[in-house]
Amino acid sequence: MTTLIYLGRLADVAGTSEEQLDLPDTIKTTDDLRAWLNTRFSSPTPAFDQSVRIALDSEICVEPASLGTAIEIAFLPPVGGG
Amino acid sequence: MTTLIYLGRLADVAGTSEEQLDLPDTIKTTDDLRAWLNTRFSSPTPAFDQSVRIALDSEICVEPASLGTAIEIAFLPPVGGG
Amino acid sequence: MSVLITDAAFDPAEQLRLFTHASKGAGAIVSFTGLVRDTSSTGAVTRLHLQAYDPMTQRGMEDAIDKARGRWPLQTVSIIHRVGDMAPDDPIVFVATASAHRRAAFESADFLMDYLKTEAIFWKKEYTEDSERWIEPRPEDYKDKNRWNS
Amino acid sequence: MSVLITDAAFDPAEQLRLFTHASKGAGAIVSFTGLVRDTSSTGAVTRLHLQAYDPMTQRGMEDAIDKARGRWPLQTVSIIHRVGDMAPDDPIVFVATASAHRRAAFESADFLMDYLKTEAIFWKKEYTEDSERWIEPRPEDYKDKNRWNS
Repeated sequence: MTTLIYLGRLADVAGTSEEQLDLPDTIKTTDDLRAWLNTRFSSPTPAFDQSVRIALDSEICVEPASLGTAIEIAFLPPVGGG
Repeated sequence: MTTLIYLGRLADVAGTSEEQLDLPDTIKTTDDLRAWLNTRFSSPTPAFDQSVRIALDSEICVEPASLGTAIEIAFLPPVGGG
Repeated sequence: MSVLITDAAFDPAEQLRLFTHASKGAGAIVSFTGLVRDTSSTGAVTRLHLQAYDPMTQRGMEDAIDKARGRWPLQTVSIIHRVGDMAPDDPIVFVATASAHRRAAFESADFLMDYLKTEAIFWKKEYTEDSERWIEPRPEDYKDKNRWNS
Repeated sequence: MSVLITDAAFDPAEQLRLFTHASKGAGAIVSFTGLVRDTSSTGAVTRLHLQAYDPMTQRGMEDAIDKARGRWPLQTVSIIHRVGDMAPDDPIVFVATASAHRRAAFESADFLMDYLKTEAIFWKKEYTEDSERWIEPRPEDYKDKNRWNS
């Protein structure tokens, strides 16, 4: 089981801020995952584009990366506080 | 009668922070006044040098200036607060 | 050094009091307070929602403080950042820096705010009477941030 | 806009509370607090004496605020400056600026502090256990001030 976390505006795209699921065996890299999610949550422009960073178990990964044994995968659109 | 105000370290030089006196008739300009005070309050290096600005009735004057009818003449060594 | 991410309202004046007390002997203290704006391009703001993603958000802010301490001689640094729902004029962020040197206190507070605006891991959603939108950093924010790269 | 020269102690946190209250809608508030240092080149400081020359001191500070307002869009500005005798860690100066823009608030507070350090009409005498000396601005203070000439 993998937990996917949809942060910021991506929660609106996914319809939830978090989901737990078994990823298909064919999804092995961050590129696979982006393509799969862009199909699942289709929108006029792909939501999981390169402006969205991916964190594997709370570490931003340098892409393309293997998903390895990550149990929590988070999708971070452009950030900014203050 | 003219009031002379000695600010900052000049009060130590003059031995007072303020005095009232009739200036000699020969003292007509800021240059005259500086020379006269350097003689009155003699010290190894002249205390009323060009680092000291002169305010006539609370306005810094552009020197050399006539003392005119000023009733309060203040001597301001280099300033700085904060 | 302290970093606090909180969903409770805080009072910048009280925070400055605590910070000043903790910075005895510093000489120079700078504080920045960011407040929720009451208007946006689409009308009067009714609510601002801030989301963090811990532990990454906390860790990122701690790293930024480490960077600031590497560049400037700082005695004390504090950052408080709200998350959750806020109303116009509520404090969102408070940054305070203390140093023996006035320029170090000013520049490090400025640096930390540029970090917070462009790299800190938060997402903001602004609500007006009849709209809601996610806000991302403005081009000026990235430009401000890049001043520190040299 | 307010300028206060006072021989009474003041509390920077309380001043920030009042200032924030008076700056509703501003978005960004910067404060600077300067405190009496506890050590000097000649030993432990026991006392700092500050002298002003009114009305020139007050007028000079008001002019500096006018200049700041000419350069940056400021909603509110406040300067409080102590005169008389102070002990180490006592607040000497408090500057606060409020703006819709973070950079305006930072830069104007920085600008006003550079003015206060080099042009504001004050004289400072520092006392240690066995010495006293008048302090004048350092070369760095004039250099900081000249940043704003361009």
